[in-house]
Amino acid sequence: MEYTNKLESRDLLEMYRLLMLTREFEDRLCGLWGRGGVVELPHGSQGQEAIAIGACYGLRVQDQVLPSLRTRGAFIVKGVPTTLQMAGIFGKVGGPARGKSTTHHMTDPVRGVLLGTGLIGSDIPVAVGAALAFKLQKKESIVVNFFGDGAAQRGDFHEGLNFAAVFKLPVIFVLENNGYAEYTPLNKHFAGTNFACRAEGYGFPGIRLDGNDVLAVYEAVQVAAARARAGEGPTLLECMTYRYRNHCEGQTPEYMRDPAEIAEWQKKDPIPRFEAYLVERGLLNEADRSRVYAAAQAEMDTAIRYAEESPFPPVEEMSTGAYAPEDPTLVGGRRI
Amino acid sequence: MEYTNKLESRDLLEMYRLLMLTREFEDRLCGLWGRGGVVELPHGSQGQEAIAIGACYGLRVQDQVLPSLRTRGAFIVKGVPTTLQMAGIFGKVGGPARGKSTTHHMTDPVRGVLLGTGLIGSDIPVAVGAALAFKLQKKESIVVNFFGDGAAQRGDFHEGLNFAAVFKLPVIFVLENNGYAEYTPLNKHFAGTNFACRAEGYGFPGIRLDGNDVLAVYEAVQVAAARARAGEGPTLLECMTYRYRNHCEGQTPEYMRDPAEIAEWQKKDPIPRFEAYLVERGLLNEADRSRVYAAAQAEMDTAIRYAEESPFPPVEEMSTGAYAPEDPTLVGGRRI
Amino acid sequence: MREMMYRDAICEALAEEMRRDASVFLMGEDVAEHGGNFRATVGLYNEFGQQRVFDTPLSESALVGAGVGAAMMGMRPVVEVMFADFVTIAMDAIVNHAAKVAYMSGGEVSAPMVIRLAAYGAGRRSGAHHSQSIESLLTNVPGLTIVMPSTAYDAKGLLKTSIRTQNPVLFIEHKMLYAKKGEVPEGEYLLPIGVADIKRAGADLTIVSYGRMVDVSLAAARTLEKDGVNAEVIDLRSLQPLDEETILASVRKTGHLLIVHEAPVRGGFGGEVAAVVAEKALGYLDAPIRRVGAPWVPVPFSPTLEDAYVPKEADVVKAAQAVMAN
Amino acid sequence: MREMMYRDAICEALAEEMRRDASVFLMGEDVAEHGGNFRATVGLYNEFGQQRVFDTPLSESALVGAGVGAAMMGMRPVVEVMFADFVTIAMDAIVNHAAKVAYMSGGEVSAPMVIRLAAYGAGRRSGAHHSQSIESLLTNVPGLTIVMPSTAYDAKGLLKTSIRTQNPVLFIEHKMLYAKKGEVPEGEYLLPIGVADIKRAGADLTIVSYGRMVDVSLAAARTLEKDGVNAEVIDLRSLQPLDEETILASVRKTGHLLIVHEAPVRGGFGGEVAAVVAEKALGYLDAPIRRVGAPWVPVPFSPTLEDAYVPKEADVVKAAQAVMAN
Ligand SMILES: Cc1ncc(C[n+]2csc(CCOP(=O)(O)OP(=O)(O)O)c2C)c(N)n1
Ligand SMILES: Cc1ncc(C[n+]2csc(CCOP(=O)(O)OP(=O)(O)O)c2C)c(N)n1
Ligand SMILES: [Mg+2]
Ligand SMILES: [Mg+2]
Repeated sequence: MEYTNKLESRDLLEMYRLLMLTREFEDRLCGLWGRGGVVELPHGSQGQEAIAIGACYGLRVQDQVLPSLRTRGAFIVKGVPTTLQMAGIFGKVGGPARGKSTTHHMTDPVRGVLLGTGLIGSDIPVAVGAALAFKLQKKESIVVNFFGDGAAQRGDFHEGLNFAAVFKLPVIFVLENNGYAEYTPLNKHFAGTNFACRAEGYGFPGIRLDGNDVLAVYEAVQVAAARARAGEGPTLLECMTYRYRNHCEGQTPEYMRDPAEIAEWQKKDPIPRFEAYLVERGLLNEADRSRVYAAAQAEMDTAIRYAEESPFPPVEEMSTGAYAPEDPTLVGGRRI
Repeated sequence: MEYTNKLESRDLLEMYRLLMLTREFEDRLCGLWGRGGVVELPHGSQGQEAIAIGACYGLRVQDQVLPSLRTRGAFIVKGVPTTLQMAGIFGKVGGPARGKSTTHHMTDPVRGVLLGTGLIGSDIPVAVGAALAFKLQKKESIVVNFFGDGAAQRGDFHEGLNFAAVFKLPVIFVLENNGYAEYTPLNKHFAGTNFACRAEGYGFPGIRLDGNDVLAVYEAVQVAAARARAGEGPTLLECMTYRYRNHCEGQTPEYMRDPAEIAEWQKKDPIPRFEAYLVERGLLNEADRSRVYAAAQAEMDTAIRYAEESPFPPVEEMSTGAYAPEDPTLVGGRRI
Repeated sequence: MREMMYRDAICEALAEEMRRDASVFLMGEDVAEHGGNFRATVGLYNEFGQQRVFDTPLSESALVGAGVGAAMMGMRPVVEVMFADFVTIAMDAIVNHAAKVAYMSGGEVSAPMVIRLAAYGAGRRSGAHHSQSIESLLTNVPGLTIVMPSTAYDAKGLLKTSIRTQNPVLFIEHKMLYAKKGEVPEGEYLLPIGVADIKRAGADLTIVSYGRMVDVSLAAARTLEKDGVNAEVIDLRSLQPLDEETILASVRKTGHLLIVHEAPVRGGFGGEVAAVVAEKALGYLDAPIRRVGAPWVPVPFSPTLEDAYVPKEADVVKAAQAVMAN
Repeated sequence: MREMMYRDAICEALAEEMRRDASVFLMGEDVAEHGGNFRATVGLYNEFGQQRVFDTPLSESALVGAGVGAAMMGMRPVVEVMFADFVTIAMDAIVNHAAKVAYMSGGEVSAPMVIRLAAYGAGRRSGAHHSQSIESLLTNVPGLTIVMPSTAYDAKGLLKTSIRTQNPVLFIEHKMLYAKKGEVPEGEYLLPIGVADIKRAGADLTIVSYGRMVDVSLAAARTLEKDGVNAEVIDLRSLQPLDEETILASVRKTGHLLIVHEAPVRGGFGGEVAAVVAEKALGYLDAPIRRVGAPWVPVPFSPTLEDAYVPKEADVVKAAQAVMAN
């Protein structure tokens, strides 16, 4: 608990606020789905928020995160405005890349969010390459890459982790093990007992931990970050968690899953759990809770209003921008 | 030593013959390189022969092998005629696919050699798929797939092994760890301590063993084969070995390697080692040795003569055969 | 005649072939209990059980590679690669293994398998990675067969044939067609691969298209009729083999050619069609050949942008008018 | 003028750019101490050290993917993918990541990197997996730039430019050209990408080619001269961007077009060139457009077969005569 002990009350309360805001974001979004406005198919992360918040809280601005489909909280901790996120989800010009891209894989170079990909797992080598840049540039920055148990079966997981190991790159692999890849349960796509042990096959530490414990995630990432910044290489953190919603909106939450399983995991919900801890430490009371919740609601009201009011992008913008501008003495010919 | 103990003297002597023949094949081939005739670039397996012989001896005809660039012995044990192999290497019509393909990745469906690929590592999923067929067909046959330490860094290694694990497929992965991928030494492409431990990350056994001990390889493969035939799934065998020649012909053997390293491994040469064992068991004397060697030489003389005499394939055959013949009522149009 | 959706026609083809031939099996991500991301395999798991319909790990390279291995050993795998964009992950297994088995083995082995790309194309606000028309990544690879059906009827007949051929087939479905209904007769039928279908006969202008753009071309043809232009719409149905004769016969008749596909124009398969005509029917052309396709950008996400990106009836009409103006 | 080999020109370009810009680095399999499978990076490791020239694991997908990540973070990676055939393993990183960075980020980020495919093409008895001409797997992907130099001079000038552009470049080298010598001036020079080069001026016939087939086309042009046919040979040098103007201007002058590439004809980039001309200069054509390319089979291994597979001077001459016969 070396790092966790250094967290001050205001850090803990801020983490709490971020958890609440992320949950509220996801709940509102899923609630809006199907009722017009929301264009990007929601992949709700409810139940998994502690991973994103714990991992990203304590990162530096220059550190880069590369979120999975299920790491809403990473955008939030990194400070990507909820207005921008929601406008993107609505397909509006106020969203990332003025509507050209989904928010799922958006980038925010200044705040430290790397451009992802809809091809699950393919972002792992890209995250590794960003870490390679940091190493070559002799920077102290690190990269935190989030992905699921499904992604861990992709070849790019293997190549990426091995590559990072060989060059001792400053990257942390956060595996969000929620027990499913879409509708396929873990035991149908994995015959091992855990993913953490795979790290040994590359020569760096792999740790399985409780992904619903925000402080456990924070601590593990801080340890890994120190290691990474010291040039000692990557770490794999397998965070055990569960998503309450279905893979994406459009089915009932318990579609193809046992409702009892969902209920069981709801008892381990990261938010009440952290709340109880804060209450026990005397840092939070019911009034605080209501205030934080109200603020999250208000922020989401604003975000949704912003998204609704933002116009759709002008059609003319569609056909431009496949290339960064070039010096015309270097590149001529016809780009079509 | 459950399986090894069942080997009769004639098995042991046959294994010895196969080792000698494989070595002779490779030596003659490398010797011919650059002197005309040999068209296919040799990737000599001298030093590694015990893996192929140990692994393939004891397989059934229906069992399929998928050799690496470095598993000459697999073709030999499987009974692919040395004449055919050598003619192929000479680019002659007497070679596999009448000269259309290299022997490196040739197939022999009847003898049980699967069609490979020049893309290192990409054959792993293909071997797994053949094992899947056996499972679906409820056959007792197995697949033995050979590849190097370099190949083990490919995404296909990961996807293939995981796939095999999930479906408990009858396949044995034989990793020929010779410490190099082309000119890159292991420590530059791998930061772990061994590859065998990777199997745990898929949920099946992984064993590191002495790849220069033909009986150790035989035993390990037989154990794995029994497991595979019993429907218990795959095994990863990391066989430690070394190649004396360079990655391929064209450089001096010690190119980019320490000659002392080569000399060190030559002391562990699998052939004298097995010879000593046979002598100690009273199964082999100097005269036998000479006889076996002479037979290998004679066989290679024949193979080379056959290769020399075989004509080049007729040019007309070049442009046909991209497709297996189709029922013309099913497929029309123009194939160009 | 019986009407059914494109997705159900696909499902019926799979079911019929699986009943007929015990070596046919289906694997892919969430194709079993879930019935496929685009719901084109619903019910197959229940009928055939998990030995013949099963989910795989999220490993497209191994999925296709394993299909090749199984096919070489006598099975007839149908492999579903969820979004066509994901084929980039399995390119090596397709291009370097499946496509080369017959030739490299001198005809001793082949890889009779169907790789269903389910699905290609834009229109669902899925962003740049789930909306591409990727066919021309595969059209220069000898050994492959490439089928792209535009109707339920074609999908069923062509998929059944694809399963029965001796070589690897890329069967590329459009995501916006799954819910489209069309007539499908009750009994069994097969459609030959490599035979284009004249979806609308006409005398003035040849429109060559395939996949989703066939409907867009047909709509344009109806509009053009009002302008007095009688367009013939040819649905290629397969890009490999290509039915050159049907294209050439039409162009010889009409003297005007317009090619329509959803993929970007540059480097798209339309170039191949144009080249065939410019070689073999040049003298019959009364006007320059034009092509309609997407602009030279990735598929955008926002509805306004995506809608502008996909070629529309008006684009086809406009291009047709330009061809006819000559 | 100084003569040097194509491979040395590539090496010199790399060295100069690395001296100029500290963010340029080179990675790939055996590119460091070994100097690259085709010996095009010899000496760079010694000059720049292992921070800037290093070997990677046998992981083409991670290699290119890591290049994309590094490029997005301000580096200028030059990534060597050993044989062009291996690009199939890195397709996803190229098509779905590198190519889409600029558009998906709304211009906030780009991926300035060079992916050297070293090398493509047949001629070395390397078999079906080490001999392919794979360019048309990539020519329908917006966001990419594709350069294919045919001479040492072009290779140097174009590679230097490729390293300086703001977008991902596929730089595709032919294995049979590495040892080819050509004039390369001493001082620094850059060549613009997207500008075709008229390697031989002529009035009767336009031959459009690129990569290794440029020399074959030039040889054919010399032979044709004896028959009284004065052929112009255009080396595209880059397929994306495509220099339409140079092609069109030539065809307007000659009225005859022949396209020559090593890839198989069907679905090859020749179709694109034909389509551009059939749209924009149809009226100038005095004869059907013809294409020369490989037959519709994988690259065979045996020398007799491989030699028959690769388009030769005689094939080009014959096709040219057919064009001129009209
Ligand atoms: C390469 C690729 N294959 C398949 C998909 C379709 N798909 C999207 S999410 C998903 C499951 C991902 O599972 P996991 O990595 O565990 O993440 P989770 O959704 O559980 O957070 C799949 C199969 C995809 N987007 N990309
Ligand atoms: C996908 C791919 N990448 C690179 C190569 C070039 N190559 C051929 S052999 C080889 C090294 C293979 O190393 P390893 O797997 O250890 O086998 P070994 O040669 O040591 O037996 C490489 C990089 C290739 N053929 N395929
Ligand atoms: Mg999951
Ligand atoms: Mg090795």
